[in-house]
Amino acid sequence: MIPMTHFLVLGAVLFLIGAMGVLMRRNAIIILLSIELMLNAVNVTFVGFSRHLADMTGQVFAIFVITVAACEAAVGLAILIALNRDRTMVNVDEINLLKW
Amino acid sequence: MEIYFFYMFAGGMILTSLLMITRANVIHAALLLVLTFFFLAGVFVLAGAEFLAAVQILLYAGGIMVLYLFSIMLMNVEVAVRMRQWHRQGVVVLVAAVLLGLEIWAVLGEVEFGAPKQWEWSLGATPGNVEALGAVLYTKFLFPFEVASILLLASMIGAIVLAKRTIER
Amino acid sequence: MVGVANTSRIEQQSTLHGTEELVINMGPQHPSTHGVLRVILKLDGETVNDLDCDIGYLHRGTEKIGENITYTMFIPYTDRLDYIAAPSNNLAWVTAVEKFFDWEIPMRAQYIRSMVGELSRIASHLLWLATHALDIGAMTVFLWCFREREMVLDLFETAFGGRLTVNAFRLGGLHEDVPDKFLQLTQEFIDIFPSRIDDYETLLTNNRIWLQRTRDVGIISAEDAMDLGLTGPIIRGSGVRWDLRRAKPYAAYPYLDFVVPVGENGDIYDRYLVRIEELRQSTRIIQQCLDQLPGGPVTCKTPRTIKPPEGEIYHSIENPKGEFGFYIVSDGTTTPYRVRIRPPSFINLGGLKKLCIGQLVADVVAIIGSIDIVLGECDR
Amino acid sequence: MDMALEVAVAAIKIFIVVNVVQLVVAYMIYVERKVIAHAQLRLGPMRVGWHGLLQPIADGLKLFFKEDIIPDKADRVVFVLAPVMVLVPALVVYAVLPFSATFYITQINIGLFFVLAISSLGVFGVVMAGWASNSKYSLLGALRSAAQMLSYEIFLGFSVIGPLMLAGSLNLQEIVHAQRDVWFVFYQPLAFIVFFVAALAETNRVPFDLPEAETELVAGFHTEYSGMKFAFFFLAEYASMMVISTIGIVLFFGGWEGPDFIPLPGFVWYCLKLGAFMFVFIWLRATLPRYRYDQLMRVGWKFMFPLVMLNIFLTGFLKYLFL
Repeated sequence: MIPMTHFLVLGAVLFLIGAMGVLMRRNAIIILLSIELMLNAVNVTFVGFSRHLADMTGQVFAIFVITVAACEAAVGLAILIALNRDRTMVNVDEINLLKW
Repeated sequence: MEIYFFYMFAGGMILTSLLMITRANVIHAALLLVLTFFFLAGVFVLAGAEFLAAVQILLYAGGIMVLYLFSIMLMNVEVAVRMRQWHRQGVVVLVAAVLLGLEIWAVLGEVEFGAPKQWEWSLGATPGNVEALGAVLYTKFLFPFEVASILLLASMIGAIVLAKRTIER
Repeated sequence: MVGVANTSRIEQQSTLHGTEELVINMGPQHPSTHGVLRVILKLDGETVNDLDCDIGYLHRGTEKIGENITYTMFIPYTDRLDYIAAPSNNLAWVTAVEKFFDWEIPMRAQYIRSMVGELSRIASHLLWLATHALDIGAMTVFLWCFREREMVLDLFETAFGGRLTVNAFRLGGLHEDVPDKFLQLTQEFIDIFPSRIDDYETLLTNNRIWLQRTRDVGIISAEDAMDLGLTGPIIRGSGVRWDLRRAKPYAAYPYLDFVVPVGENGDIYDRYLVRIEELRQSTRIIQQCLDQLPGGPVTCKTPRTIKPPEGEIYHSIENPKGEFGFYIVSDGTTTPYRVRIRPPSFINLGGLKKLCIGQLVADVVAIIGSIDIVLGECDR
Repeated sequence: MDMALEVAVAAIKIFIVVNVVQLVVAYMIYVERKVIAHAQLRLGPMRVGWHGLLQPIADGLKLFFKEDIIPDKADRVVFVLAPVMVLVPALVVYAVLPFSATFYITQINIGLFFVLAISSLGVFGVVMAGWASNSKYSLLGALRSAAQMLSYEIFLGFSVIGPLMLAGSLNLQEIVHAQRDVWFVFYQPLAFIVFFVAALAETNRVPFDLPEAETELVAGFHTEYSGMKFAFFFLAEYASMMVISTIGIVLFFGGWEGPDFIPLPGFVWYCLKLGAFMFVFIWLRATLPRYRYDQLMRVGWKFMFPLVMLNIFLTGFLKYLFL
């Protein structure tokens, strides 16, 4: 049996790594990937609690998180492609105008 | 036995995700993230969520990440590799991350979770993860489920509109 | 000042807008460029934005060679132009040179020329069908067509000794009469050939995927086709009833009854149907030749050295791929002063750009196939 | 001690299955060459062994000793990993496939889902190969392939839902047991059509073989591969053909069970059905031309998708009424 704390620590570490990725990288795609990682870190916690409390709700929430992640990926990538088409740039700090 | 597998998967996840956020080449980063998701699926199996593990691989690894790779290939990767990779706020972020990590560590040390509960199967004689999940998802969480599907629809339309070259009026 | 900034911004946007074009070199080593054609494609995703043909990889200076050898010696060189249908090229050359003189070519020779010309049309169209179907992915048709093409090549071998580069005709007629076995085998061949055409059609003509791949793809209108000087099955596919066998009859064609098939839309499918129908018509023509074949000599009295009078001449015939012509300038000596070849492949290839722009990569392959080019005559 | 024994038995089973699969795959290539050859009025391999029976082994040896070329501008790590990423998922799936009532490596309660999940990973290898080769043809092939496999995975996934609703289980063994009386293909003809077409597209077979269309893309994503790496792609393609055929047999044709009046062992029935499936695959290759990219997508989204949705709806409705 894996202790509950293990899941939580794993989730926290992954979340921190993801957050570091988001805050430190300039490349927009890597930022999106890091966001995916953060969402999954949350899933680890959800599933850990689901196991610990013997309740399906955690897994259901994990499924919703995956749904949200799919939406986020689709829209985020669409924005990136549109940006890349208009301006050949992938770095977030260059995308600093509200309007082109 | 289980715990060693958990350490293996957890270690793999942390290693690959650290590598992921440090790569200059986006394709490598995406592939490393796929690897992270594999390990994550392993963790899910260990936690008794095998359906979720399969969903993780099917949707995340097989779907979303391919979408990422697909989009990255449409862009010019080589240009991005030669650019400066990091923001100048890196040190601040590192310090903040370490502090936050310590805080979580401290909090977790305080909490007592107690003994884990056992599953109580309401469905039939064959306890199965899929049946239980389905039963909860389509009864108790039916409304959120429908909302999620609308969210998916909206994002699909949004993605198409955003990425379309010209919009016929 | 503001206005200037705005305009420059708009200009900038219009140049930057759109993803980068992908430039692809299709060929000279590519399975579906039918030889050593190099097509430089500029793609936007899978759509063709622009296209350039780079030819000349098979340039052998045939025209220059023609200026240095006698009229008779040039016949084997014509074999190497459209090597898929060598006898047709021979026919074009000999009829062109004969135009300088007022020789009376014996009727038997004329009929055999027509017959062999039609056989070479069948050989050419079979190879076209085989490779065209293979380009679109139907690989069985490929080998079925080669079975019959093999029979045609066997016929050439029986009559003239050569299979691919046949060197079939001579100035003034034939080298010698064809053996009876040739006539007999030809009869056997055209007895079974129509059913074989039906076989190919079973696999393709009504196949949904084939229809989707070929219908409304690579359309060219009759006007455009005429402007570009396209000839052969392409212009007939666009609905122009232009066939030199009818328009300017040569050999025995004035005495033969055949239909010139035309298409309606000018798409790949129409060109396919036209060529399939031409296979049937060729069978009909060969049957008529066999039935009407007169006896007598196969060559007329020709001088020992062939010295055409000073002057120039253009003569073209309907090759399987289109109008194949020779422009010969004679200075009264035994060698031509200038030989110029009008190869149908070269001219038809000029229409490729018009046909391909806006289509997908997969269509380019199908369109190149439907033009039916042979680089031997294109590059000369 | 028990656990060690279990692990040992499992290891032996895995060893047998993996090796047998490789051999069978090699001979499937032989059978394909023979069948197509006869459809095209030729003989196929005839030289190595009786009627060319040793040809696959000769081919394998040849590929093994071929020079292994990595293009100069290729991304070496990804380039080397790509064939592995194609082959491994194709073989991992065999872990849950039931070959007969008793012969299987393991059975898990999400069996079918596991198969779908793992086989969806094959697309990674393809995309990686296409990108890492640093060749335009390869990249085009990979992009096509990714789009095609992603889209048709959806139809494949939806088409298995009908039979699943009837069987009420994701366990492949139980799905087979549920068809003891009537094969699901009779209840689910629509689902079977969609499944079959999607299976063709998933395995890149004619008429959906455009990712590797040799006349357009000079073999697509594996243009730059040679030697054993190329063989990996080949093995993976045929291995996943076998996987998808097995899934088709399990879902629609009663798995290893045959009619009662012909007493044959389950494994023989399985092999017979697999052979029939493979023959249809090869037969189609000998007959049909290739779709175009946009047509492929149109067929998928405008024809198959509504069809499969209708099927799910009908199945649910009828099941509610009659069962």
